[in-house]
Amino acid sequence: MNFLSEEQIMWRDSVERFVDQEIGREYIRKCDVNRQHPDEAYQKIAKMGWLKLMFPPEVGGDGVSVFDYAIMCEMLSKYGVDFGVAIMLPTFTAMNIARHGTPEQRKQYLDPFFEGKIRFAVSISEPNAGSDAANTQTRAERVGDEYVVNGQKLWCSGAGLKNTVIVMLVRTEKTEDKRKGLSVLLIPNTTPGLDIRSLPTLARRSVSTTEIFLDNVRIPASQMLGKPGDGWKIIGGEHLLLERVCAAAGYMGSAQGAVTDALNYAHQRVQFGQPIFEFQVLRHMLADMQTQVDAARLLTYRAADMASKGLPCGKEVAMAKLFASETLQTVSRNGMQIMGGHGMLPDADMERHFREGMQATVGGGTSQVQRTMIAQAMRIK
Amino acid sequence: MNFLSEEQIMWRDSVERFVDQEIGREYIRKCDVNRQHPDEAYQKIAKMGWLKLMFPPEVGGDGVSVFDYAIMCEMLSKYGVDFGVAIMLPTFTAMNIARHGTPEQRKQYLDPFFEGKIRFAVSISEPNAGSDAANTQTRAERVGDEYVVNGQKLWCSGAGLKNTVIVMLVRTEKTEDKRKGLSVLLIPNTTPGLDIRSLPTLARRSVSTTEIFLDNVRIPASQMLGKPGDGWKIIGGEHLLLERVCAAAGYMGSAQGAVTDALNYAHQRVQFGQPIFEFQVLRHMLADMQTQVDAARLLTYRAADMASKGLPCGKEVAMAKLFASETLQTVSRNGMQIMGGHGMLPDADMERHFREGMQATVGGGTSQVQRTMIAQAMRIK
Amino acid sequence: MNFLTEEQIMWRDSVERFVDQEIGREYIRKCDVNRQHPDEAYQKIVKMGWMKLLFPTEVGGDGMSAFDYAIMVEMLSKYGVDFGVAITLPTFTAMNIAHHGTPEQQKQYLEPFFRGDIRFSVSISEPNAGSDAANTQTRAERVGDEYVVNGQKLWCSGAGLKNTVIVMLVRTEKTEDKRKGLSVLLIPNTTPGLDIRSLPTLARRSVSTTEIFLDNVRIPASQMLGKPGDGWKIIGGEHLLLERVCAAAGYMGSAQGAVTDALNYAHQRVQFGQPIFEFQVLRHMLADMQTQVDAARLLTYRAADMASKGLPCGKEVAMAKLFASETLQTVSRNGMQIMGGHGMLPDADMERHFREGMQATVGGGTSQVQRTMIAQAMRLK
Amino acid sequence: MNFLTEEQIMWRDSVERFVDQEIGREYIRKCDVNRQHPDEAYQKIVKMGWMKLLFPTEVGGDGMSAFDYAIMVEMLSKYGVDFGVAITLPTFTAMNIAHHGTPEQQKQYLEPFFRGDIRFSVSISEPNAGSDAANTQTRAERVGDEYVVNGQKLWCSGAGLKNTVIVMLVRTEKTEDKRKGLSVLLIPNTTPGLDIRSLPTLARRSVSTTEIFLDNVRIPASQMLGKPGDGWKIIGGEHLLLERVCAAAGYMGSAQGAVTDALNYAHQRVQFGQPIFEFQVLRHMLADMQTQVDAARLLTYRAADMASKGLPCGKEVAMAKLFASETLQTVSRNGMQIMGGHGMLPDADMERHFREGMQATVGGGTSQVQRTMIAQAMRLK
Repeated sequence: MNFLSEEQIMWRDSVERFVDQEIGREYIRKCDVNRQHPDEAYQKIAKMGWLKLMFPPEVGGDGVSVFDYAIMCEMLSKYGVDFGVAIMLPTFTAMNIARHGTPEQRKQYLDPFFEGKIRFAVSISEPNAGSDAANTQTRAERVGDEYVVNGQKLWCSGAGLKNTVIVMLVRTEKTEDKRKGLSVLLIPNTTPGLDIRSLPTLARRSVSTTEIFLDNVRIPASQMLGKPGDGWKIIGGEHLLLERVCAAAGYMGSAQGAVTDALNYAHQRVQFGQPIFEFQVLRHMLADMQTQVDAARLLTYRAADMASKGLPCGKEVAMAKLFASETLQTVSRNGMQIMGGHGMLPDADMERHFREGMQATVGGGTSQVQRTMIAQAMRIK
Repeated sequence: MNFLSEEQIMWRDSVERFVDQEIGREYIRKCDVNRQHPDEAYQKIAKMGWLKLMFPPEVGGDGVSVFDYAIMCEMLSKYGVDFGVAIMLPTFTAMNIARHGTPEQRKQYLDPFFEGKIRFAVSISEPNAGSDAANTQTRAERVGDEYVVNGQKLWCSGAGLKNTVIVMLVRTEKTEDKRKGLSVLLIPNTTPGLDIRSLPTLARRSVSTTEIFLDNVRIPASQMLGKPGDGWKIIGGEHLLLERVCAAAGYMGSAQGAVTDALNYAHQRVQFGQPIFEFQVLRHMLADMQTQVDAARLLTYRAADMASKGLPCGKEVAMAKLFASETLQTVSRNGMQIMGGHGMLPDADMERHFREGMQATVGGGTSQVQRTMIAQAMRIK
Repeated sequence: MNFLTEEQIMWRDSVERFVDQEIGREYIRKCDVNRQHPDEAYQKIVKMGWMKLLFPTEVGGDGMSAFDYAIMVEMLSKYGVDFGVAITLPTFTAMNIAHHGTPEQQKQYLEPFFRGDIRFSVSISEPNAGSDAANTQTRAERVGDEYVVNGQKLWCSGAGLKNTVIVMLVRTEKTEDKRKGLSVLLIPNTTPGLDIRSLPTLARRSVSTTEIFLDNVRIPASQMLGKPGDGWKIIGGEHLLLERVCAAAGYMGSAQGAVTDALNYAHQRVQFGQPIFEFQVLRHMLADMQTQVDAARLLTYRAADMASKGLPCGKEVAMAKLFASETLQTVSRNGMQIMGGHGMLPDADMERHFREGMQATVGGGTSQVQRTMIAQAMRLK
Repeated sequence: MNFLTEEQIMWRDSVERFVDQEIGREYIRKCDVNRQHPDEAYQKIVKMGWMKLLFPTEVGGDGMSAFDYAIMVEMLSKYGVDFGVAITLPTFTAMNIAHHGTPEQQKQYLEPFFRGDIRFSVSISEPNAGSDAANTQTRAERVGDEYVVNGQKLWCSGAGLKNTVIVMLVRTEKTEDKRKGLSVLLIPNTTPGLDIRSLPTLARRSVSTTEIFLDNVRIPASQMLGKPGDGWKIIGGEHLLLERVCAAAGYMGSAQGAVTDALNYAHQRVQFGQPIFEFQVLRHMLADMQTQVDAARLLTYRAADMASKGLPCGKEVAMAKLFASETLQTVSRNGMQIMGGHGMLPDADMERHFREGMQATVGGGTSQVQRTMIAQAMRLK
């Protein structure tokens, strides 16, 4: 009972069943421990046809709503939000191609994407452009029919995976207003001049986060998404909204997984002759955890519902992202506290939630950035 | 956009308009400052016909859902939850009469209640029976056609108001299981032998909290609600569920009022040459406050929706009560911090929210009691 | 064992004994409930000779260290920080006269102050000058041998008590840098043209907070403290440091009182057949509360020790004030939660701590102001 | 200025200098990343003679106070508490040999320990005996001149390092009161029948946590520490107190390192044209972090001082451990938030503090265990 329709509840159940029966927590854990992309699972999901769910029918998609897609993200993230991200990350970029691409670009990229043959990674951050994305300094110069790209990118998730096209924010012009003069290029990750290095990050291990060095990387001008100068609009617009709704769903789904695991542990673990669930402080801690997850779920569903209906919802989406990520961080920390030493081992799965919970409040716009956006919407005109 | 229907949004707006135009924040403040019951407002609401909204048509009510009623409670509490309580408190007891009363009792009490001519107060707690209500020791002995009641009651809100009937939990029998042997009597507050004293409480000032001493109070046996021994069932059942949903709605509506006031103040108050909203720590504090209120709203609406549909929702109601009361406490405290010295004065209305926020996590089942119930529901069978 | 010497421990004990035997919690409660200045207690303390403890021997004082004085404040605040403030507030101003006064001013004011014949009150804030004290707009114009003062002051504690001289920050000159052009005048509160009104504040009830309207108030030029333009230096200097150390001591002493009361209640209150101390969540809550108070005590003693030795300690004093005030707020809120309905009544003394705890993080420099000062000290040079 | 003497301040500085010049943060980071014991550093510290600091002069030690030793632990933990543990862990066990060992045992073990030739590891926990250590089930049966040990141990830090003797809590008798019947054996980790496996834990990577399987491990009866049945007294007594004081010191020293790093980063990192320290929310976050660390430092010094003087200090030690571990967890989490993506990489050192901060509130007695002990001391007699 969370304001879902019958169909949505069935859809939610069927995704959960799929995750439990076709993928399993051991597989997701192994990908994390080995810093290995969940490619087998990705291909299974491609076979289910879920990669094209959210795309408009005109480009071959199913036209599923953001809300329903977010429900999928919730359940895919049950055993870890990084797994959910591995599956959904390319979609947001592909959506950008569906929206802003030329007919040729769509033809070139979308069908292969739906079939699982190519993937996308989005590359925005740089050493000096984190929250301040407009400060992008990687330079793309037009030389004849090509762009020549030089610079350095950071925190690009999934850029090094096979068959991947990097969708990169670059500066094509120096402008007063730094947000102008930015453009987006589609760069296959095998293009000469690219040097992509995996980073030994605390979290986001199966997707893999990279830094990218670009040394005279040459890209045909036809591989620009949108027009020169459209970069900020493409990257900062609906794309981000969608990504944040789904991120919130992933954090929340993962938080629920953490609470469920902690609860089961509390019932099974016996100390001083009784399950530790019988200790009042742990029992109340679990009650608070589940209450917080339920609140995160409702905030996320509200945001997803509004996004699906095309209503203005920047504030509500920021609230969902803020609250769900902080919830994942809090409940996974409490989960670690409940599981004690056992939680420290990968087998218990909680330390993964704990590491990813720290990533959650930082990645995709920090909690501070979300609060800034919410406060902006609360500004009295 | 909070999963409300068009009709619910209109209903919500119309209650808010009524509060702003017909009652006003000055009136509500004055009642609190003077520890005076909002009788004029109560009668206006009786005239609107809102006292009978939630009652089944069979007894002359409108059969409005709990959800819609909770929406009314939310908006009535906009300027203070104590005002909302003053209006709605008698309703829960009247609902008990509608449910458990004899045809005579219904006839005697319901119509006059709908017309605003009589009110109800519910009396459960005793000096040694707080969270542990089953420990009730006030004794009612059957003597002929009457019950003779002796003992002491505590924390009885509204017992001293004029035209009030106290619905009291009493012990009619000593039993092994303390929850058996309890019964409910309808006791007009002018009955000889009653000594009702107002307490100088920190909050709940307009409703007024009392202690009651009973010295050979004689009540006709026909004024028992239900049968002897039904007390625990009547008081602890659906009654409490309903009361908690509405309490959650009131806390949440009041929390929203507090955030709105703090936000307006932050925009108007100038220090160091700029509105204090421009200070990032205050702006982010406000963003967190509004996010928390939105989460409380959604948890409350979910609980109200489930209660309306007759679904099992003990856990969800406890979550709503817990989260909404803690939210009111937190946002009112932050509101005080934002308003500084100005918040200390009754005119700013924030110190009222602050005092009532402390009452919120204690009254109607403490936060600890709510967590115990949630944890109980999380017990794996 | 808190790094106190034997002598300090004895001093601490003797102040506590004095408070318990000569003053008592009932008296302090009564002053708060009735918004009445604790004049009897004040005169008893005068008789003990404690008014002059902190003053240098040259002006007739005892030359006691700030550390030992803070220990006195801690214990005087045991039953409420507002009582401690009522006793110690005039001292900080008198210290300013000892530091900055002319021989005539010292003669006129100090001996009578030591004898309890006159008191002081300090007046800084204005409607548009709260945290931004440099924005003072109350104007004092030199006319012949007098200053003529016009304007409005706010939040002036104790200004309306009998035999009180207000030490007021006024603007004697309009300057580019707003902090220049401020001066300090000594204004007996019976001077014609003063209109002093008590405010119905949530806390600080026995000291009484006032607003002051000044309409052509005429003060001899000889009643200026320091030279014209010295105002910021006098008010913002050592005076504030000393006041904040003592405020921290008061908050901490009061917080200890609140924890002790909550602990005793938890042992005496029986529910479900056992003292509620046996409930693990309450027991752990009390453990956290006492730990926080102990941390506050140590931070305060450190600051007091450094201040006594004349070491630079702006950061340490801000930490003590921040942490002690937040501690009082937190432990009194938890104390209310533990005491339930009983805590709502003045007799339980906890609601007083709770109201004063809210005042604590706002008055004397808000928590935000303290954090700003600490961060300032953390700036890399 | 933290109530340290001149000598203590000099000692503190000299340890810090040693860590910075002779060990360095890169070395400590490398040990963590590679799950490698810091043996080179350990031997350097042996050469300094610091292994015997704490030991009584009668057994060849320097008779240093627990306070001064805790100061060393604070500084050794500057770049990570796990490093401090690697150095100091064997000492607590060696101290047990000094206290409870026979002259032969002291001769056999202490001199080699001071020379760095052998190390100790303490083994208490089992799969079903975590917080409930009395539930120890590993069985040692007396057979002739030997004990034959069977069972399984868990969370034994450092058991697998070379030249290590495991000091193990075993059950030599089945008794009604489970705490009786426990004894302590000294078991060289090369003894046949031992199977020691390193665990892939989230934290404590350089010390390495192990599980131990014992299959008919035969130990001469002369290798029992104390008498049969002394186990609980030896393990649960002074040993734990000392270990907790030092643990608190390590957490606190490490927390200070984390705050310092976060502060430096905030000054260097430029976004939106200014160091992020200029953003008020981050500046205030840092102010809170430093305040909390200072409070943790003072609570730790107080506990260390009392322990040094032989005063009863179970409550104060539990407070120090609780508050310091929670502080490390909180400030490292905030440090991660401040450093954003950069914090996710081992090079930034913050993710190490973050992982170890989670270990801190769990290991050496969880926060819940500490609160239970504090509350126990708050019980009214």
